[in-house]
Amino acid sequence: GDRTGGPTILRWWSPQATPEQVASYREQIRAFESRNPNVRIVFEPTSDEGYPTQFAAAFAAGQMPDLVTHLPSFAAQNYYDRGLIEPMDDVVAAIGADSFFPGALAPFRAADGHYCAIGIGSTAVDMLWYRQDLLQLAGIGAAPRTWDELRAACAKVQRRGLYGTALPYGMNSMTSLIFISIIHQAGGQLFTPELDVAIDSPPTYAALDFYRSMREFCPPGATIFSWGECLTAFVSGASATGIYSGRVLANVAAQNPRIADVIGCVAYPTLSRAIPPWTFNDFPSLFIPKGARNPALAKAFAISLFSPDIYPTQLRATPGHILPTLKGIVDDPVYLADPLVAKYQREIAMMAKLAANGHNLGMESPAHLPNLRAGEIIASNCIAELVQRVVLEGENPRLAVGQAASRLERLMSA
Amino acid sequence: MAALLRLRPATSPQALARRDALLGLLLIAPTVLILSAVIAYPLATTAYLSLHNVYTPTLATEWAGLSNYRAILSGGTFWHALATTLVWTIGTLALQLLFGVAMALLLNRNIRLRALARSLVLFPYFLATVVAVLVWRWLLNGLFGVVDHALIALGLIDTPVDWLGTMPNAMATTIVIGAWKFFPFVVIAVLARLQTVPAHLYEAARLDGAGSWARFTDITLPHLSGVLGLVALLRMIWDFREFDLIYLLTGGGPLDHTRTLPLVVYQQAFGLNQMGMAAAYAVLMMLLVLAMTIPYLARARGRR
Amino acid sequence: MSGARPAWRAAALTALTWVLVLLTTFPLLWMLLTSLKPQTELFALPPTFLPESISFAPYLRLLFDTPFPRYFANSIVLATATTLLVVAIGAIGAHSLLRFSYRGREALATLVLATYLLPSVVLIVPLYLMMVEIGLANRLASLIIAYTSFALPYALWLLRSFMAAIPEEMEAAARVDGASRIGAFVDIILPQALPGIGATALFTFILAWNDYLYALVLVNTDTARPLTTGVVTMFVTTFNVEWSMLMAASVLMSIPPIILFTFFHHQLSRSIGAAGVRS
Amino acid sequence: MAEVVFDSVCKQYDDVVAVDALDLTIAPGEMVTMLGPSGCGKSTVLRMLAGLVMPDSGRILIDGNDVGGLTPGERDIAMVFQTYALYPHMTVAQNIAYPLRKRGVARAERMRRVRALAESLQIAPLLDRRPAQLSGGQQQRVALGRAMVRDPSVFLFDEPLSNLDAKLRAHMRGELIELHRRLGRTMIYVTHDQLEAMTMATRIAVMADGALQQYGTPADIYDRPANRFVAGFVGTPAMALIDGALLFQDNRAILGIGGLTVDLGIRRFRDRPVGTWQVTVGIRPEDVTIGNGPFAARISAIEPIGHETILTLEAGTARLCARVAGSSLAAVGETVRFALRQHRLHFFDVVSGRRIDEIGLAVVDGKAM
Amino acid sequence: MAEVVFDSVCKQYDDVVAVDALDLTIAPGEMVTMLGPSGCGKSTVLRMLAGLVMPDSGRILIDGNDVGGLTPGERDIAMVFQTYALYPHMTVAQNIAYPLRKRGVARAERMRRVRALAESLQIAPLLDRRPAQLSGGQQQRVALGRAMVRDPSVFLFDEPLSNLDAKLRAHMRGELIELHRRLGRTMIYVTHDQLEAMTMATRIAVMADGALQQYGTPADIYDRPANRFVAGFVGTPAMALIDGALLFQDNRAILGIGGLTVDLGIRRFRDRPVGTWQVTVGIRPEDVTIGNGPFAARISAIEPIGHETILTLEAGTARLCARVAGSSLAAVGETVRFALRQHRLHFFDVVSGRRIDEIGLAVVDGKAM
Ligand SMILES: Nc1ncnc2c1ncn2[C@@H]1O[C@H](COP(=O)(O)OP(=O)(O)OP(=O)(O)O)[C@@H](O)[C@H]1O
Ligand SMILES: Nc1ncnc2c1ncn2[C@@H]1O[C@H](COP(=O)(O)OP(=O)(O)OP(=O)(O)O)[C@@H](O)[C@H]1O
Ligand SMILES: [Mg+2]
Ligand SMILES: [Mg+2]
Repeated sequence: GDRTGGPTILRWWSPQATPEQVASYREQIRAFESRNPNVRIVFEPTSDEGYPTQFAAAFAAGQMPDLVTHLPSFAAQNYYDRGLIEPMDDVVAAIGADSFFPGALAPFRAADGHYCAIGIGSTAVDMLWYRQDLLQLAGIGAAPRTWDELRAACAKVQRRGLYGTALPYGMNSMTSLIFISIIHQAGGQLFTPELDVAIDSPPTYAALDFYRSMREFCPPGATIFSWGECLTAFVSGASATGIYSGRVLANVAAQNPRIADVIGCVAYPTLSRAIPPWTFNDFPSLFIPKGARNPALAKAFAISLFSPDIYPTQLRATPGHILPTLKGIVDDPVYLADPLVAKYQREIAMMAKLAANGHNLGMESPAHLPNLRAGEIIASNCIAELVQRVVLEGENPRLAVGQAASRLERLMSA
Repeated sequence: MAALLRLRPATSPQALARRDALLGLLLIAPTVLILSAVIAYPLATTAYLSLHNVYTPTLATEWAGLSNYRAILSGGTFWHALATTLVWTIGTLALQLLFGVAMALLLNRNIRLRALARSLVLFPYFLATVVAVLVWRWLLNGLFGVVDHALIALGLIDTPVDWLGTMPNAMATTIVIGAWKFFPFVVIAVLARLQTVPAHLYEAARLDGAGSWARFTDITLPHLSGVLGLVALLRMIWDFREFDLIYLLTGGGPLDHTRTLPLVVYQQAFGLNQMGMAAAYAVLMMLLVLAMTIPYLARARGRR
Repeated sequence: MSGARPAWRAAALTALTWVLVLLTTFPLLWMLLTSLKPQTELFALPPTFLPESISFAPYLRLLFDTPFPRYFANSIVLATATTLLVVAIGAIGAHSLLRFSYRGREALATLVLATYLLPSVVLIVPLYLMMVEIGLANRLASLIIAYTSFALPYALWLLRSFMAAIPEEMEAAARVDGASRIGAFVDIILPQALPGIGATALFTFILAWNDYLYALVLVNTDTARPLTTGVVTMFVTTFNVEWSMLMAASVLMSIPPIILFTFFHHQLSRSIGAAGVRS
Repeated sequence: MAEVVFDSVCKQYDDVVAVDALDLTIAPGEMVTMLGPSGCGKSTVLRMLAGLVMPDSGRILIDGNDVGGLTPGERDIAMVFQTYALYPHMTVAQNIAYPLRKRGVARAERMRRVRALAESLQIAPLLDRRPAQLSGGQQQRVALGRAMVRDPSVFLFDEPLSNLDAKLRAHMRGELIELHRRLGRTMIYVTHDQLEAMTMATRIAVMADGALQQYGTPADIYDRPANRFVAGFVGTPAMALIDGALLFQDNRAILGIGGLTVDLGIRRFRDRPVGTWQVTVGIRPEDVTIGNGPFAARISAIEPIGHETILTLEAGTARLCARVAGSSLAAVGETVRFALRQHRLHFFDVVSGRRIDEIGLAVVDGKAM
Repeated sequence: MAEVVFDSVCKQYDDVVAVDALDLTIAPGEMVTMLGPSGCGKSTVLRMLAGLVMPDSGRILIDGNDVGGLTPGERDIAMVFQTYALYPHMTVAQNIAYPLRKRGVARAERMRRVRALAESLQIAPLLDRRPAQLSGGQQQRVALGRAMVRDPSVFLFDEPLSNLDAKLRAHMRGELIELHRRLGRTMIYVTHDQLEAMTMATRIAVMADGALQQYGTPADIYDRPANRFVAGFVGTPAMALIDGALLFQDNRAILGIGGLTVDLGIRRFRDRPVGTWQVTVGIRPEDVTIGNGPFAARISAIEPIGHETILTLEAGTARLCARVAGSSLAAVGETVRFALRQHRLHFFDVVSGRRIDEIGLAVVDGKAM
């Protein structure tokens, strides 16, 4: 309460709460509090897997925090559509729409034209990570650009104790998200821009074909792989290639420094060189719930998070993983002061660029309408299920795709 | 409470008896109060929600009548999940009882460092399910899992086993880990009961010519039947409702082969934001649990 | 029960017991070993059994760089308060169900099990709404109440069966000696029900100590967050699992229940031995 | 010292009538033992008096005051239970002091009284032990101590000795008699054991099926049992009860039982009907004299007990016991002659089972001369 | 019928010597009762014979065969436990049939034998009940049935009647005697109850502290106790045991106890030392005759038991009991005169406690004439 004269309390939720990140949040909070002595900001970590439950309960009970960060963009779109969160146009204006990478704000533009949230960072998830040393050993000079090249490379490097790659085949969000990318990398899409289901198309079958063919280059346990397993498979050196965001960099430094100098990344291969890379970007969002007790202050704090002296701090907590949405940061001396960022400056710059052009199911292309059901589609696991049916159970792809299509239709109309 | 107890002296045996009964009601009152507040309210809410279409984050409701139930009962998800739930419940419960009773019997013997063994064996039950599942995923990890490597070192297998990603491995693994996690519950209860079996009965049976297996089936087992009944009932209910373990271990996969009803409820409620459907599923689950419980309770009351 | 039974059989059974116990406990051992391995060794192939170099770094980081100590304190308060509440309410409730006569007594004993009918995922949201309504949301109290309601029915049944074993004459004697009904309960029944109370306390403590789902939803602030959700939120994200930290945290988390069990186990075996006065 | 009155007290459990309209007045200072088969309601009577169980109807008075509304603690009664009901978690001293503690007696005073009592019960060295560390006899004395420590007006004992072995039992019996003599308090003592009932009581109450059968001195009960039940229940070996018929000729009574005819001489009975009287005749073993006599019987069993021997006789269809001193040289299967002490025979109406009283028979201190 | 031999059998528990070098030969067909205070090792003896407990040393033979290597089930022994140890979840029929089932007897045959046995034990109507639904006496008979059904060569009973009430006990005692007579099997019967021990046994084994004190017929044990322990243990009320001295003058023995001097007449004792002999004199209550006689005593207690009365007398420093028939008119505090039946006195060496045997005293069937 402001009326009682005590400090105003702002609550800040985020599911990204590793100790390093929490430390960086503290720093950002301290910076804001020192400029606004009458404000106290309380950071409250939420669960990464269980956030829908927590948010549902909090919304229902009117117990929302003042600021939320790091939720996927489609979650923000969905909440906004239900009138649960504030439009952020003024915040965007205060930071300056131009300072963002082109496209970084697009996923947050709601059907009514307002911004429902801002991207506090971005991630380039569909990076093909590879071991230069191992590829060279197998006589492969350049990083694969197409699926065929990738397959061939995997076949060449794979031997006992070393897998060609590690892709997720588990019943989880990663499998769904990665496979959506794969469809796009074949030139397909799940929905038309008007959000009609368009999954039953040749690219999808090509994607399924590719995905099934990669199974033999993955560890047997890939059937349950999700983010963590895919990451460690590559970081530990168990697989010669992998698919992941820039998180790889920090983990290699901490867990397997021996390979720090022999890793590289490129955009994930596509069906053919004609098809441009497509990366899934989940655009960690920042939004302010409707129920916030002090939206004005929350907005001020939100703006401060993007200020040049604070924003790099945030990004440095997970070097390479959460990438800037603001232009100019990749060269910012504060950002570059981080040894990892400095060491992998090239890779990070590339990922930042790719991420800024990334998409996700919430808005498959700039031409698409925001898909408010994206969250539910991922949560329903219907895409992962499609993968498992075809790859693990060997079902007829036509049947499986047909089934997936009808589920998507049902989800869209629910 | 004290004031209520300091009633004026009773004037007749009947008044005294009434005062006694009042005191008895007073002592049970906190239980009734807490349980009805924390149970009755959610129960009623759930029943109410199940008759509506509900968007979870806002709980905005819209009358739906019995359509949720109709959708559930006519779709395949419910029946498939029910079958999965039954396989899981029966499988893990059987293992828990089997291993729990066996372990209790072994621990009831005079072995070296018995107290230590008894403490150690309860350990899985101490561990938070979240942690237990993560540890198991780590143990069974396809790349670094010590289980695979140990089995390979022992020459029992030559490539890592896909413990959780294919059927029937996934269900079997889940069932075994569930059994590992919860069998100490059976051990504690059975161990306590074993100490009350009159030693004379075993001696009489030995004189009558019973071997050790016969003594187990003819004396130990019938003595355990009461406590095993209660333990099995509770564990059955709890296993039927188990969410954390399966959700964190397999997430219901591969496909929906380990997706039990609570996972379906969770997905409906928080994944698909359809609280009304979730509530309808929950009500159906409750009826199922009731159907499983009532025969036991009826028998228990009959015995008394 | 000794007899004409070959000694090798006893030895074999003892060996079997220990093999099973150690197998059961292996995850604990592995947890401990993992927590002592430096990050770089975790993903060694093939995995090392004993740490090549022991590192206490995860423990130090846990204790000094994270809110772990606060979560730990919260969990202790939470589990202790729940245990006390459940034991107190359960004990008087069980006494009432056992030694008083009023209408509906048996039905009540059965009805309390109804608590277990609904899956917890469904109970959560209504429960949270209720907590908000009565102003307890985000407080330890909300979790204490929730856990109490889930532990109580089983506690009641367990205590009732333990207290039924105390001869009714014991209480009668105390009443003749001048104790009120409450006095007899406090002086005579309670001390003798200690083993049962111990077992109940153990079960309750573990339930409160290990719960994840309710803690996840009912509590969002660090000031009231218990260990389970705290640790998982810190070290388990969809992107990564920090194994050493997680294992170190798990090891530390296992300590209170083990201490508690060791204590009550002693109590349990001691008082069972003393129960047979003039049987 | 207190008078205890049960005034048509009834108690029913579900469908079992545990106590059926009990009327009983116990004079101050009596030592009453209650005898009766298992389940006849003895414990229920004690428990109602103690206030542990509420009667369904009727009143219980102690010294003229209705105690119906008083809790057990308010009734100034002490009770020793069959299982002793010692508090296992308290030391002997704490056990004995408990009633004082509940009455707010100060600690020092409690200690003093417990110590004095322990001395007199010879359990002073045990005061710091727990009940589990005591032998049965010691436990028994602690239970006694707990009852005595507050000097109640009525003592109740519910089979306090039944779990002890024979030697210890004999010893404790002596101590309880001594206790009653010394304190002079009203005591009610439930037992299964006839020896206890006979030797300890100033009066015995015999119960069966919830109803009082007879209340009288031990000699009364033994020598003039009020009905067939009491006759058969009291005495070891039991009185033989044989159905027969009484015929009267010129005031001489002729008894016919199982083929034997006994001329009882001139006898006058109360309520004598006209004609033959169907009666049950009771014959105690000590009233059968072996050696010579008018009757012959086959010995069907011999039980030597050391100082005496019990012979089981079959005379016609009747079966009866005889008590002979020392060891007997007779053998099973032998035929012996025997006589009956005719004035010690007991007669009961076959239909009502009630004792048939004789008129004009001098009764001196319960002993027929 | 089987002979049972214990050949220096020892058993120790931790620091308690439960059975100490037991040598005992039981002839085929005997009914032996074992008497002794609690904890003297009686149960341990039975359990070693049954094979439930292994002796530390020594051998046990049944019909000449060492049974050391046999399991309980192989020894052809049946045992009835104090607690009956009926299987609570089985019906009466299943309980009785259990030993047969375990021996692979076919179902029909089992049914037949159980039914026949149930008839003879009069429990046929109970065959479908559970033990919990039976009274104590009925349970006892079921336990018996389970022991009898397979016709073992040796029956063991560990205090089988101690949980029953007096009436039922007397009845069951008779049935067991009858059983032994009919089957003629070797039986060993542990009891606390002297009446049982005396009336049922063909021979009694008295134990104390793990050691056998005396093995003999009931009359032997009662009339010629082998040592002071047996003398004091057997008999109710117990034999008075008074320390005194024997002086010999011209082969006349003069006894001095507690101020009394008794001229015993001409008596010859084995192993007589020179000079005064420190002895313990044992006097049974029935050997004290009240009324007149050379000695005077104060009556300190009177216990009427119905058919007899026990008087406790104080003569000088000595304290002894007297048994008188019927009720007594004497009063506590009164002084009476009494005599001793001198030839029934028992003498024990003060140091060793052993009986001092008289020479030339005719002993006919254990009864001194
Ligand atoms: N709490 C109770 N509930 C139901 N019936 C009872 C209860 N207490 C006693 N009874 C019944 O009341 C009758 C009298 O019981 P009570 O205990 O007074 O007998 P008793 O003479 O003391 O027997 P015993 O010699 O075996 O102790 C019995 O039939 C018994 O089964
Ligand atoms: N399993 C055991 N462990 C340790 N000591 C034992 C055990 N069984 C018996 N004892 C001890 O051995 C001694 C003899 O015991 P046993 O049971 O044979 O006596 P008992 O004569 O049958 O006594 P009671 O008449 O009380 O049944 C006792 O001192 C007893 O404490
Ligand atoms: Mg009773
Ligand atoms: Mg014994």
